Amino acid sequence: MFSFIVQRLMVGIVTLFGVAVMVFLIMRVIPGDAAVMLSGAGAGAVSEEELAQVRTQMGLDRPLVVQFVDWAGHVARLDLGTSLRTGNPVFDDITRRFPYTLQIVVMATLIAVFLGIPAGVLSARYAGTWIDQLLQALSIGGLAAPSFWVGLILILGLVSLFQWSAPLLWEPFWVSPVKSFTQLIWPALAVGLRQLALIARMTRSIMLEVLGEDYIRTARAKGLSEWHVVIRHGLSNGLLPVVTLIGFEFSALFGGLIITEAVFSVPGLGQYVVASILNRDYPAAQGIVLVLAGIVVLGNLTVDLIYGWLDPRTRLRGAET
Amino acid sequence: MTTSIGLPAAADGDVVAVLDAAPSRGGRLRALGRISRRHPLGAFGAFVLLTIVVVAVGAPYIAPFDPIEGDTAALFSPPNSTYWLGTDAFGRDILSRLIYGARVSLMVGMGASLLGVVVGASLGIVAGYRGGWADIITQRVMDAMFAFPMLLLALAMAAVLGPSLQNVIIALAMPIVPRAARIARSSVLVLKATAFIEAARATGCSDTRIMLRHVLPNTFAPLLIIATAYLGLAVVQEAALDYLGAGIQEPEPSWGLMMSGAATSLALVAPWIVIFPGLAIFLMVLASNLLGDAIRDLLDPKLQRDYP
Amino acid sequence: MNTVVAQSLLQIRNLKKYFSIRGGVFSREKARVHAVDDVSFEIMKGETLGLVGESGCGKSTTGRAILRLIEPTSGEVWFQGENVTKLDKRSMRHLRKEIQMIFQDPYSSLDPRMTVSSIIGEALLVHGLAPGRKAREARVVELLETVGLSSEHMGRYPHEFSGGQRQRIGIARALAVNPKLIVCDEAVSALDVSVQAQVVNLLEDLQEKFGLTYLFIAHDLSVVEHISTRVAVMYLGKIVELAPAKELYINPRHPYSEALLSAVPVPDPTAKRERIILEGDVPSPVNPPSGCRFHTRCALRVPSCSQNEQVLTEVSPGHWVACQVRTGAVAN
Amino acid sequence: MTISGPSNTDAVTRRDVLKTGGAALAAAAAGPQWALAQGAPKRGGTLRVSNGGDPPDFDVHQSATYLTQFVTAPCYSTLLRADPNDYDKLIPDLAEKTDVSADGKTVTFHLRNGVNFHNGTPLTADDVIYSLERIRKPPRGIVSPRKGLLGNVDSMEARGSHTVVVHLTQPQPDFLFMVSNAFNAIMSKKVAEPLDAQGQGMKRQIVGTGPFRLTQSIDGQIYELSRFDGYFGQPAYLDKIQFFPIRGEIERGAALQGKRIDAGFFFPNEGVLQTLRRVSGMTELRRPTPTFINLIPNIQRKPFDDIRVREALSLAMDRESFIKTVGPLAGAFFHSHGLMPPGSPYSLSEAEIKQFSGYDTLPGLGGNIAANRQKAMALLEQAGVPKGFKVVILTRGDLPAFRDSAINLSAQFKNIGLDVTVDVRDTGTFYTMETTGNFQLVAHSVGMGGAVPDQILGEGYTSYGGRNYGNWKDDSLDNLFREQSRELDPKKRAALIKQFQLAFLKTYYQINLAWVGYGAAHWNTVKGWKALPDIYANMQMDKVWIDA
Repeated sequence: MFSFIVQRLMVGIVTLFGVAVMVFLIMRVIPGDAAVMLSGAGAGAVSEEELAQVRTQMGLDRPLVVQFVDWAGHVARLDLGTSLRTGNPVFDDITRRFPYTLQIVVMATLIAVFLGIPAGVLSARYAGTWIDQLLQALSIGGLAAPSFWVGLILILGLVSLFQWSAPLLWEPFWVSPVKSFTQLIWPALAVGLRQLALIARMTRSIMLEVLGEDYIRTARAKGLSEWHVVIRHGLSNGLLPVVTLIGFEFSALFGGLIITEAVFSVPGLGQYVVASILNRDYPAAQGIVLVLAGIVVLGNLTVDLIYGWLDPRTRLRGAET
Repeated sequence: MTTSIGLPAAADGDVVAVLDAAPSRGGRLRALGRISRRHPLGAFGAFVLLTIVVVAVGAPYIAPFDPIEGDTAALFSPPNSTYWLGTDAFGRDILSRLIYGARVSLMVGMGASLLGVVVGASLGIVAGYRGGWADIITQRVMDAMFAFPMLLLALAMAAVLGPSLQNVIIALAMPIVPRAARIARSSVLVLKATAFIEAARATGCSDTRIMLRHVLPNTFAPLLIIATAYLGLAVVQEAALDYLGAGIQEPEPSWGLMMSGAATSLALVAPWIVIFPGLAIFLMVLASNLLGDAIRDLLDPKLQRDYP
Repeated sequence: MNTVVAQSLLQIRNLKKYFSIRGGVFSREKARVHAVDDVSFEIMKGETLGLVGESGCGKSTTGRAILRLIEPTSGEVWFQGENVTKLDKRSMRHLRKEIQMIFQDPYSSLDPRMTVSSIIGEALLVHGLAPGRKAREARVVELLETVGLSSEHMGRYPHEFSGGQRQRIGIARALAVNPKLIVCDEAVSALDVSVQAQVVNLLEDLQEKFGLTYLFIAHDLSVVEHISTRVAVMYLGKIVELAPAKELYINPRHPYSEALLSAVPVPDPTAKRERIILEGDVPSPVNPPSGCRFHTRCALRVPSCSQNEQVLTEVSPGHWVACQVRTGAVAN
Repeated sequence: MTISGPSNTDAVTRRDVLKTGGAALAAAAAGPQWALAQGAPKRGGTLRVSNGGDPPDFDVHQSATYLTQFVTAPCYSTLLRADPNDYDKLIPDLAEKTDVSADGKTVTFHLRNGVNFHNGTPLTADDVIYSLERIRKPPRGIVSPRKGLLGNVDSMEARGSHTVVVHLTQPQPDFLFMVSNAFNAIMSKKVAEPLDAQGQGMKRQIVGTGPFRLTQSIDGQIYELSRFDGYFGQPAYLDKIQFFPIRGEIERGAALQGKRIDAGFFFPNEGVLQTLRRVSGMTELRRPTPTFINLIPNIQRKPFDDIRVREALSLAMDRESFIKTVGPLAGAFFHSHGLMPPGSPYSLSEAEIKQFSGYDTLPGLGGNIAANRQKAMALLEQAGVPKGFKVVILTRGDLPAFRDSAINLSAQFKNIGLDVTVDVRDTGTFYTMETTGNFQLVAHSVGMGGAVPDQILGEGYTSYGGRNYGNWKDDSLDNLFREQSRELDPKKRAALIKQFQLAFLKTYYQINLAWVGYGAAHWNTVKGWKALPDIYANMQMDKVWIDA
């Protein structure tokens, strides 16, 4: 097991290296550079000579390979550099914004799990009835609605019905949990809807499959109540793929939040990464993409581990090939 | 193991299902009728998509107004008898823009998902079939693309390429590539171990022939499923790109564009500007998901057993 | 039955195939499966060589290595004076016209997305035989009829056929290129007993008709007995006995062959054969026993069996055994 | 509810330049004073405002955005400042007395005594000279987009610790306006110099002499200023000013409506303002600003090197319709005759502007757009531009003044048979393409930090000005500009300015479309703040109080 983890981590590091190369190259290929953006872009009277000086100052005039090696070297020492835009260490910027994003992700996941799994179970339990059909229609709808559109509609509704407006100061969770919860519930809902639908659908189909298995028949034959059978025997055995889905979606959520954060103007990672790319803030954009990719890699690893833990059959997967 | 991140449909297991699902040539038409009776939702999805295609193709004949030239006397008109769905900030008829926008959204959706799936599947099939270093390198590159947040990858690509329609399609296809590659590769690994691939080799088929004639047709179904699923996703992502200002160019009407830019800041005074394009996207994604579901059900022998 | 065959068609020399088990952080080789471990034999033109052994003994691997469906670790395969193991991809594809294979599982060895006509026609197509669509179709019909199917089956898909019919399609596919050698890899194992006989008979008829040579791989001696000229018995990657079929059935010398043979039902109920039950399980091919690989389960074993590697020794003309006890090299 | 709406273009007071030429500004004894009939000011309270985004950084000299300027303005002082009651007038700020020599070539600033920076160090002439030099000739690694403001400065010297003498290369009646531009903050030499040497500049800190000092800054959340007790003038009424970077206009409007903020300083969008206008107790302001939207053809690219093509573009424009559609989206409601902003004393007459192609479609001038377009097509044909010629209008996606102008233009140009597409790029790409000449047409919105001719004409319409994206070269125009700039006689100068405008308009190097007005809104509880046409002026907020 240990060597499996180590092996997966190594693969993860290789992956991250690939991401690093990609984001580095992409940022350099995008027209317009940090010097232009940070020199009062559009003011018009900034000469090419001044820009060249700024580039030298930022080290942007060095060969790309040198810049990459320099950056990668710092990243290896967990130093993501200094944001060209905010002047703060990128790491600090990220850690300050990360809690909001994480909280939305966690809340969205909780909403999805606590509504999605029961909905799926209910759907499976009453498969074929109107309850099932209604829930299925809702979940297909939930999948189809673009999350930022849901966000916009939510805002529209909130504003016109409750005179709601986006909070000015987003309280961190540890300062005021209740306030923070009420502030972030809307974006969490907007992004969580999709996860909810996914989980409900997945739970339903797995439950249907599991409920057809022999041991469920046995349980039924023993005269246990239907709900007992569904929950104790069905759900607990069908949880594995749902866990996988949650794990994968959890990490995919981080990327998907970008747009929802923009809609709700949450000061999370999403806004930061978009602003960094648009402002050609190389260290920031590179750093945050790397962090987001790291989350995806870790998420996948966690899923693998949970999988191995829940299902011993997969434990030796690494040794097969 | 599930490889369908962020996807409602498509799992590796489908490959096995496909092996038993080849319809005979004669009964196809009859089968179509049977299928739509068994999968009314799938038929509905196909119908909606088809309608969108028809509307898109016939846009100049169907649209009541010019989608670009606005009526300056009717800015922000709420839905009324002239402008059924109202007008936007430039006095442009929303219905007409939706009708013309179907072209862009369809092209983006189909283009991106097809391109992404074709490129991804080719990479996945070749890598999976060949194995060795090519496979390892492809896998690592795909992993890196995979770990790159989907929207950011598209955003960055759009910024690199510039925002023309074809570039947006390329940008949106990028995140689909690794996903399609993964699914194709895992299908190929399953297939590779099957006897009929070995038989083809024993027969003397070249690798290219085996990949094209034996591997591809047998991975086709899962790929078709993910293609329908990503069609919807690409449409949504295009809207998101537009929202972030890196998508389709004005005045070209695209559904995503209609929900972003000036539109959103006016949503409070003129909510119809935002609501209708969103509904259109919703409908299209819904349709493609339903169709994907139906295809999936059709190809799953387990479910077929339930319908004798 | 021909007992003397002048011409050697295929020679296998010191064939080895090890599979690596990799694991750990750097995918190091952790262990090896000794699937085929130093096997040599030859097949004469026109004969049928039966290759038997329990599953996992390496017989299928041997068959696949001949066609280079898997690459041997070492050793040589000579076919008509050509070293098959040295051929490049292109020549290898060409050689596949000469050597064909019939697979064990008639369900999975046919591409479910292709019609019977394209499955059989594919071999013709890739080797440029019967050029033109019409000619190809005519040839496919001919082949179908040869194996007992008819032209109306051409447009159908494999799943529309029964197991026996599918195996006939597989045979037709192998025949399509007029091969000299056909490797029948457990060609009838997956079929019902009644169907087995039909297919075996078909194979025999075809052999006669087209002068084919077979390497007939099976785990069941009874099938092999019927069709083979000579039989080789494999145990854990090695050939332990090689003899003319009749000779082997009458007078098996290796204790493992004896045990295998004792499990074969005898058509004559009066003839009584003592059933030998082997003790223990087949050892793991990852760590095969030292010396004679069979010694862990052998009733005749002596202490030196676990040390001495056994070599095939000719005990009577054409009858080779790898057992120091039976060949008299050591005292029982 | 006070409205200074789109139609009310006369709200700008007439500029009286005569006051500045060769005269001395009288010292006001106890700092700036003006009467605002809003009751007795109250001390205390926090003003919560939003202006639409995070300041990229705090170095106002290096910046070109209101996002930076609005947050830093209360913390800095300038030599002179705009009179909130009379935009055409300057009143003393750091310079308690200003002398201009009779030949107009020497300007002497007598600095106030006892002025301290936020870090406690006293202000001296060295700080002023360092700051102005920093703008005029920035140190290595520092960029200065407004070098042109001080382009006429020949040299500067300190006479004693509190006197700064500026020598000009030629007389310049507008010089005091140029030097007092709201962006030309006086920074501490001691603080800035070492940071400049490192190339960092003043991006991360604000050390000024203004009435407020920066006490908290969280990127994406809040920028908090607190009253600076060591301020040299009358202490500010407010305890605190909190800036919230609410990006979306709708969200900003909603926050204002929900009383989560007291004022919103940047509302270009009419839709949001419309909503706010309905709220009682809200003061909504919209005023024209010296911000123009011009169509800029790339003179270096065929066929736009041909004046007939440029004239055709001007003819194709229905300016009234442009104002009607882009107005509500980008605030581009306003129009003016000629190159100077609405309400300028130098504006051309109706008859004068009408002689230029296409300008007769400005509101009220009764132009015939159909006839204009016929003429435009004829011109295109003469110039050999084929029908269906492909034209790309470059624009940026983040600002409505750019994006929505381009969209409107594209629709209008289709009427003269051009095949127009809009190329929406993100800001960085847009500027790179624009400054490297990689475009055909651009609809560029330019916000000026002042409305004097030297600023508007110098930056916007000279070959060497910062806004010459179309890359033309015209010595006679440049000379004409220099001539008006040094003319001390107001009458003669006015004639030269008119002459310059007429000469420029004839070239169609740039085609004026509209002027932008920016809206602001605040609850009536906010007192003592007056919005000036120059959105950057009077943002020090020291006289603002909350009447809760």
